[in-house]
Amino acid sequence: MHMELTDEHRALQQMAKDFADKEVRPFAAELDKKSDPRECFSWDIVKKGSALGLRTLAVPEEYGGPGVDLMGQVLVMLEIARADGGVAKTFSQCWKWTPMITKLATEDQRERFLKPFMEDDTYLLSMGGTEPDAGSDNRMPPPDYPKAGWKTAAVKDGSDYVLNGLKHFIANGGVSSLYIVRTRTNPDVPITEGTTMFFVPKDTPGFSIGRTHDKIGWRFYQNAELIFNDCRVPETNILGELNKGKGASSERYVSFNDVELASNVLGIAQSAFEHALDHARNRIQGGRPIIEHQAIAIKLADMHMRLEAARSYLFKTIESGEHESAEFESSSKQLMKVFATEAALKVTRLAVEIFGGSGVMRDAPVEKLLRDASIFPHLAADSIMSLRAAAKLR
Amino acid sequence: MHMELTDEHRALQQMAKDFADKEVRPFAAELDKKSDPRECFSWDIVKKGSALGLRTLAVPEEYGGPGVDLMGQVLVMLEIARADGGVAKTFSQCWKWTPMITKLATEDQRERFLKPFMEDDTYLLSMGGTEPDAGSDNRMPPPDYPKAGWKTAAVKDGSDYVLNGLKHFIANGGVSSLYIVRTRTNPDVPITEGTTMFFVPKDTPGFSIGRTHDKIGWRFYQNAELIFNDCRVPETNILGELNKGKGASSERYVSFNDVELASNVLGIAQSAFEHALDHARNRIQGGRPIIEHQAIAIKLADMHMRLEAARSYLFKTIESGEHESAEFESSSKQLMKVFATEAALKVTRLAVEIFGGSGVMRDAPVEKLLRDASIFPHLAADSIMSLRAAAKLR
Amino acid sequence: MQYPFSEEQLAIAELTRNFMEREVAPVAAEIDARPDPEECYPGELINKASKLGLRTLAIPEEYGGMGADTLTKTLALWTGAQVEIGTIKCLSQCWKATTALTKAATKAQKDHWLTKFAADDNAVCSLASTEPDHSTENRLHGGDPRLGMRTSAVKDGDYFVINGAKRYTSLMGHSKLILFYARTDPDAPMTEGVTCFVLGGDEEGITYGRTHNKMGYRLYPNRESFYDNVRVHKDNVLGEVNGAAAVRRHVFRGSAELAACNTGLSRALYKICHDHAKERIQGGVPIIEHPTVRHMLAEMIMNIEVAEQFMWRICWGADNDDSFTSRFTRSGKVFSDKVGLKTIELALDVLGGMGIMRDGPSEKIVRDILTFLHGDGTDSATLLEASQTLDQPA
Amino acid sequence: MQYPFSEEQLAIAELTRNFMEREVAPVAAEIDARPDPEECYPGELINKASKLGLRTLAIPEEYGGMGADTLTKTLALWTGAQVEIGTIKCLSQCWKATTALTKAATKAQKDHWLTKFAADDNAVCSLASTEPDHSTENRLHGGDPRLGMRTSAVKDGDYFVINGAKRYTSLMGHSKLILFYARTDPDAPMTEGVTCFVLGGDEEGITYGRTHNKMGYRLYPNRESFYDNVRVHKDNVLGEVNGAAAVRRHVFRGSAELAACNTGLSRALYKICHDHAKERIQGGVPIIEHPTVRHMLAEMIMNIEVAEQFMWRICWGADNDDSFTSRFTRSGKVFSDKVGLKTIELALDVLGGMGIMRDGPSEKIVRDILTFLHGDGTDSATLLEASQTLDQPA
Repeated sequence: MHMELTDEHRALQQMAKDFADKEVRPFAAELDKKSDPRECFSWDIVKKGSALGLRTLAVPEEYGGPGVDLMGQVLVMLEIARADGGVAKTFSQCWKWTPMITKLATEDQRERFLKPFMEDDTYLLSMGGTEPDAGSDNRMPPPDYPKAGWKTAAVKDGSDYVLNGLKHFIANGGVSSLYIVRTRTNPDVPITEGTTMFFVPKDTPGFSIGRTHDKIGWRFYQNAELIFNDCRVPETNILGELNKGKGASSERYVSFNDVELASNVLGIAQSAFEHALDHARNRIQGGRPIIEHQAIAIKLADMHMRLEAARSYLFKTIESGEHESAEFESSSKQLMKVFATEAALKVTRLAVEIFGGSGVMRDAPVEKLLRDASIFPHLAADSIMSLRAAAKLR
Repeated sequence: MHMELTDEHRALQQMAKDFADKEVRPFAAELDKKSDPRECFSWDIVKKGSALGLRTLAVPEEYGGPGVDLMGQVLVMLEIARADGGVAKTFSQCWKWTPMITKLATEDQRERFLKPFMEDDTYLLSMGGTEPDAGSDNRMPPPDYPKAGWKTAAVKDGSDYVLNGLKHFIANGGVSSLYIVRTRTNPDVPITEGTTMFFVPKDTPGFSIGRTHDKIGWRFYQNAELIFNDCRVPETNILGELNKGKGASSERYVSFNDVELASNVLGIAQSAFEHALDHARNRIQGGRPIIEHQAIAIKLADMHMRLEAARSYLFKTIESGEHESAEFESSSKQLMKVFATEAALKVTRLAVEIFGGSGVMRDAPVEKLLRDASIFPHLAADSIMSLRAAAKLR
Repeated sequence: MQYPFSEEQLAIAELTRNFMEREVAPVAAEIDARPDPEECYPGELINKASKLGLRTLAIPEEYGGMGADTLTKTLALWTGAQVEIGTIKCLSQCWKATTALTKAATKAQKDHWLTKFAADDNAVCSLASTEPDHSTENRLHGGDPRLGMRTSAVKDGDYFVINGAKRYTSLMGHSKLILFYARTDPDAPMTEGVTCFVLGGDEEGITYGRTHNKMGYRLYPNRESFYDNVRVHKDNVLGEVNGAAAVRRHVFRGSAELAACNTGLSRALYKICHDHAKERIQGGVPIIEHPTVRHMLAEMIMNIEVAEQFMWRICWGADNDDSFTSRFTRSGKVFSDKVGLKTIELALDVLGGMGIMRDGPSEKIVRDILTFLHGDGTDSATLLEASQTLDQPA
Repeated sequence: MQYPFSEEQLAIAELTRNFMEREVAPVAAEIDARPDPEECYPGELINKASKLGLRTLAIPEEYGGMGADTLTKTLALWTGAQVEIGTIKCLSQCWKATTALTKAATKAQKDHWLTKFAADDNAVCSLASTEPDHSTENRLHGGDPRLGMRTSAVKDGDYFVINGAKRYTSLMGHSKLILFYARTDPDAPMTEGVTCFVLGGDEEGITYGRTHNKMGYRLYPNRESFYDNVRVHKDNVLGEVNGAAAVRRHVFRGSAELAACNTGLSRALYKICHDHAKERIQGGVPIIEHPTVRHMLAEMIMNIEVAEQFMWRICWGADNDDSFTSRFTRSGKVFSDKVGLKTIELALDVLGGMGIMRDGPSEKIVRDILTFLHGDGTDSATLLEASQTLDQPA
């Protein structure tokens, strides 16, 4: 598909492609196979990516970063995810929360957290929302049930706050240096009115990492439990305003989320398509390459079609981002992610089918891609997203 | 979805919308209900559209037309098809074959055919390819079977050619003033090497119209049989070169075909979505509008998502048209039409489902839209298109 | 062998097939094409069928019928649906209503209604439930007394006085045995406040409105009806006052009616495709030799045969298993709807242009399948009903 | 009641369930997680199952087995698949091979092989057909002698000498009864040039290669094997020389094996979802109270129960109907694959994040379902095979 890219975009894309080909692809399958989910991660890849600026891609120029725009970020994600979706997400998770530091944080906080983020090649960012009993409730808080949503409590004690509670499924958990944590500072009102965000550096006393979740796919990307046991942080670590940690101010970063996830899963699906095409050109059955068998050819065309449709939807969504009313834009972005996931699952499944018996073998490339794609339907919960989008149609 | 439209595009879109709302929508249901397929057509609508320039939209400025570009044509089609897909196709069929007269025809032919086309509000264009025994063979001529494809013969006799044969399913058949007819001038070679195109005006002796096909939907749009019984046309009516009537020179208009069909079916589907949304907002069951029931809300979100994806794919295809290599472009456009059809069928079916029992009643708007959309899978044969697209992946 | 049917069952199927092929098939297309939906009612055909015993198939032998069980009725319906759906559905509606009456009525009621019905070769049945503002919520009212039908029956001595309106009622106006649902307690939920009456259709105060103009199933018309102080004697209460729910269970327990309609129609459409694929030559060979076409045919028949076997299983459960779960009945309906839709999608691809022509055999079947997707409730509503039985074992 | 099983069949199902739940369930996750696929073979469990008679379920009673028919074997497999697929599939592979042997072997062969097999609690079976360059084309060779397997068996006196290689062979290396296919006439099509031999696995010249590292079904490993002048006595030819096709029909006629695997796995996944939906609180109520969730559960169980009933129907046909069409067997496989995929899609939505965690119960089932989509041939190839029987009545 054609896009009018700037020279800067093209250079960025090429850089990401080189990094993916040389530093990620050769190690991705091996890391994915480790039994212990913590061993699926590689500091070496993070450091090499950091050195190229991938970790700090979203930091604006005024703060010493490259200030890459959303389109540039998407191009980078697509390329890295073609080699490994988990690696791409580890970096893009940092881009997602960068605005929290550069835009929402105080000058003092920027001094304390932006500086090491810029300087330390291993400084990753996390946001902690989800808890064992608070999943979709965080996204669609039921209006008539104020207890719904996260329960991790932050109670004032002098000029400090004391945090207690448990988060789980937290992205970059266990490898981040800085955690932004959503807490309840008023448990008796809906989370939209009683949530406060805190910066919690990884070495804060009373804060520890629980188990690292052992996922079916996307294994490079770390998800872990965060345990707060009388964890004490100074009042000056409040991010934004007290009791306003779940409001419009943070919600606007959510639209990044949809574009980010769609790019990632489409990178994975693109890789599956390329592997399947390559296999179909080279595998001989019935005396000719299987791409010449109609049943296989139709599958490849179907994969190509779905990828093109999903990529078109993704790019149109990005292009239109600045022009539409906020409400419509947001509904459309959520549905775009739902669509990209549906397309990618179809494409990766067809890739496995085209490989036949060898498709499910761990030495074939496509079974990992299918597992990686299988993560996405639950990310930002597709049916919940559809319901939210529909609510906007009213 | 956002598009950067020029002011000209916006004006054109508004004009088409006004025409559709005032001159098409009020009559569409009534015309659709006529038992005799010939009575589903309305010269009044054609004349009113012609007066606004809709019939001659694709004629370049140098020949006295408005020279509307492909994007403009798509915008007009989407609007008219929202009111009636058959009306939109009656006009766009003329745009499709306009380049045959303005680009491929000789100066003498332009004089004879372009002039009345510009001046006569009822002058419609047709192309005759399909025959009872030659359907997909015309699109994918089997290399090892030279007899495949159309058989209507044109035999030289002095400075004339004498045509004999039968075409069917021919668009604008029975209402066109000018027919471009694909004939065999050499029956012993594949059609790619033995086809010649002729201009056949409607009143040519030996040329007559057979039955008009009675279709499940898209009923305004006329399809008919063309009968050639010693039909004599002068050699000067040959369009392009002898025996080169099925070659690259004509194939490049096929890519218009895919964009045209996709626009039409998406206009129909958009209308179904709007009707369903309206119904869901107003129909009360269980004490509240049914849009507040999750099962309905998810359907509407799904419809919205598929429409957005398909429209994105359509517009991206148009935008990228000039930039990609011809081969890739063409495969992508064919698949885009396949995708739009799939999306539209899903959307119109869901609309009928949202209407419940009333959805299949002829006084509800959506059953017609479902019938109209049901025409599309066979237009340019989806599975054939997928096979052709796949052949390009090799 | 399709299924282990008894000799008697096969004989009834044969009788049905002969009647449908000899009497119905030659006239069905002409009747279906009549513009006025009221003129599409096949009264003469019903009369002929009645003389063969088909109208009274489900009436016990002591009242002059054949006493057919669920499997027999379903087999006859499925057999007839392969020829023409509207006529056979008129008959099947008689089987459904008389079965419910037989199970729920007193001896005196049976003596009166079944005897009278059996004697009149023109009599058919209706089930009057749906009202203009109350359709899905008659099923999914969640115990809320404010929701569901509003047509009232108020006690007045030995009589009930009925006021209100019904719509979309099949065969209304032709029916001489109507199972009529009305509210006898406006303050109770539908499960406790609705009573089932038997009406003859000719009671004073009933007026019939317009016949609904449906896309398909045109030989099985539906009509509006209005009730202005209609007096019904208490002897005509079927079951208990406020006990309609128990009667409704007799109507729907173990019904495979819509599954039989859908699989019969789908099989007929498949057969057209299979025959076409063997006869249609493209590329020098019958298109059944093309793997893509063969693949589509195999997928069609796979879905149809799976749905058929599930349908026979439902019948077996209804006839033999007291613990039979209604989830199977509902699943059979929804699943066969999906099979019908998939069959259409594949058939329109296999058949090409002729699939949607009104002079071919397939177009009516396409409309028929699409028309009854909402029958007995939309798929969403039916699945939600089915979900109430998730704890029941299979 | 699920189906009219006999008391004896239900007793065998109960025995299977007890064994699977008591012996297999507690250790399955640990075995599945072993990185080396060869270490995943559940040898000890097979030994225990053998002592209960499960390994020899299909062997005739006179040889020490239970002589189970198709319905019994399928019921046992389906029951076990709901607990752990790999272990039960090891057993099922024994049932499949010993059934074929029983039908195709001479008295002397049965005396030798069945007696020996029954006596050894560690013995399992393999069917060796697929080769590195010949998989799908072993099925779809179209009578072309150049296509299909190349491992050769050349007559040398009373012996055949085998040379070649097999791959993806289930249980290879553990098997002591191998139905081995080799070419005995390289110039004939596979239907006329392949012979089936019985091997013990310990013949001189056989070497075993690597064990394939599969995504799922890890307790049912596959392995490469190589044949270097392996001498097999002619007494070990099963059926006729060049008559392997007849033996293969015994293996596949009326098998519902993969349908049982898929429906068993799908039912297990559904059960996890159903339990989860009743326990998981969001919005103050169990999520099963949310219509969207309930709808998804109803759709899951609908698909599963339809597939199960079709599976029992296949078994009934195989056991009771001599004219039973192999189309049903193939449809049962493909259809249950589609049900498995749909179950995964819905389950990952219902379960949210925990659905893909390796410490939860669902992740292994997801991998297992995905792994065997290609089993006994890809869906495309299987449908193309099924299409060869379109003219057979059901």
